[in-house]
Amino acid sequence: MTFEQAFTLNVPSTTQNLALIRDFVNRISSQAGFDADEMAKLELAVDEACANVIEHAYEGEEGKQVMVNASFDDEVLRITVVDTGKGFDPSGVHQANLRELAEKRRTGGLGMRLIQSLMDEVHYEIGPGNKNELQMVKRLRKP
Amino acid sequence: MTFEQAFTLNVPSTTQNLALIRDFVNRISSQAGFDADEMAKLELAVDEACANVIEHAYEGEEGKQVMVNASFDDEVLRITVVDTGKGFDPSGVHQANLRELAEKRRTGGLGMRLIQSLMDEVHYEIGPGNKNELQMVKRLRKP
Amino acid sequence: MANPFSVTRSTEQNLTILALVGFLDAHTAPEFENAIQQELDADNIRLIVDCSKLTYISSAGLGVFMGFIEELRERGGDIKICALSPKVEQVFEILGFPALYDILADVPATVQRFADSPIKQV
Amino acid sequence: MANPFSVTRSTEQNLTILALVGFLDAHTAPEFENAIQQELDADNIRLIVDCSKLTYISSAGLGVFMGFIEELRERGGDIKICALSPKVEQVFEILGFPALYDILADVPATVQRFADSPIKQV
Ligand SMILES: Nc1ncnc2c1ncn2[C@@H]1O[C@H](COP(=O)(O)OP(=O)(O)O)[C@@H](O)[C@H]1O
Ligand SMILES: Nc1ncnc2c1ncn2[C@@H]1O[C@H](COP(=O)(O)OP(=O)(O)O)[C@@H](O)[C@H]1O
Repeated sequence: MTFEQAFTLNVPSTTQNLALIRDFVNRISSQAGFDADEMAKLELAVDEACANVIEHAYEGEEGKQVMVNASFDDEVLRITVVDTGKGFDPSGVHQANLRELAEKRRTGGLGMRLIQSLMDEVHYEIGPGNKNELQMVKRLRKP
Repeated sequence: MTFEQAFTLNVPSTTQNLALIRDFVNRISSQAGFDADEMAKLELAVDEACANVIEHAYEGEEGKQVMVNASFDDEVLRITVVDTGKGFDPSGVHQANLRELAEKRRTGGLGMRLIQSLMDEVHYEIGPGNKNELQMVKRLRKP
Repeated sequence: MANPFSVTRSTEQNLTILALVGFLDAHTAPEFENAIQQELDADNIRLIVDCSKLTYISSAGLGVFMGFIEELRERGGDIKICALSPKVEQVFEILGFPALYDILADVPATVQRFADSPIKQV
Repeated sequence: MANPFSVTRSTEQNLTILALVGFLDAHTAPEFENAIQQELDADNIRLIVDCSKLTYISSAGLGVFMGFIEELRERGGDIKICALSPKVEQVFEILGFPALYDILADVPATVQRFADSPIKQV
């Protein structure tokens, strides 16, 4: 293709919409040329990012919006998840290991680690209450 | 639910994206509470509207954007398809009957009629080259 | 995830059966159009379109039926349609296709109809 | 179109088998959490989670396993997992679950593991 393909999805901040978001990502990553294995990774990374927005940035408030921007060309797929919620300092999040989490009976703390290992690049731009962005990049491997 | 649920989808103007658009509509109409039969009608009406944008408003040019807005409450689902293409005068479109179309070997001319019969309300706001909107409404039938 | 559509061809007596599978929309209609055009080019003018595995149809798909029906009938052939799912059938009915096309329950019934009435009288 | 998820319960010997079907994400995880909590409340502490029909899992689903494992083991029980599809297995592996949980090929192998090693040594 000769120009960049750009897509946007905006949905209310409820976990019910995660399925819609995954459909959206799957359609796009398939068009971009990722194989089934990479598509599964992209789907999961974006699900995790959006679940965090719903649960943490908006603290469960359902009247807010989650925005997902996606664009791809021959080389990369870029996906950005945008919220207007409270924001946070990603570098301040303690990455506990699995055993620690189990000992503390924590049901959470796995999402950000997943995103990191599923994507090639992950970058946060935080503007609390205004605009918080999680930018993710996955490169297309040439066959 | 107590507040309106609002969704937006923006995709490049290619027929390949009609499948993504149908997924989007199906997820939303299911959430809004439509049954399978009504979901099929909504899916088809929006497909027709977007196919017309891609084919006619943008005349096949692929670098443009098709926008679909959807919102629902307890009573209605509103879907608006927006383009920035050439626009047209909907009242000037001759609604040929099926036999006429067949005789002229026309493969088209059925989409707008479908939209009219599938939706409860259909309204065009045309602003050529700027913003053309096709607003469609379907009411939820109370069980 | 690419919305699949395909046309499978088979023959029975002097009839060509085109079985549609998947989603027939503005994106995939050209494939169906090509399939019918090839039959015309090969002088196969008695076509059965088997829709038993057709999941979805939009007006772009319906338009393909429209574009060929006059020529086929002028040449002594016909397109007869069968095995519509309720979802797909609803679209044919909204647009009044049953007045213009023979629409049957399944392939055997359609083969029989070709024997009884090679061209639908409209 | 609602993304389906369900938990089906059965028993074998003194073991409870919870079979997960469909999509386990932040929306459906509470249902899985409730299912395990009910087992704990009823003193059923030897749980097999059969994932043969689990299509998708995100960290919210994985967190449910995490939240109960310590208590179950303290009480002499365990959660053992089986029949992961390759897609789901990949997620368990990225997060290092095989170090913390017995993950087996199918239900019979998991029943056998409970006989051989009631609690995984970690
Ligand atoms: N988008 C976000 N907005 C605000 N806080 C966040 C966001 N994403 C993550 N966090 C914070 O980082 C922590 C770790 O996130 P994560 O690894 O995804 O685990 P979990 O969401 O299960 O707690 C969260 O508990 C939360 O405090
Ligand atoms: N969104 C649109 N922008 C510009 N022209 C349109 C649009 N929608 C419909 N039209 C015009 O109306 C005609 C009838 O449309 P329709 O009934 O959908 O049939 P078809 O698209 O198959 O021609 C089209 O051929 C086109 O000229």
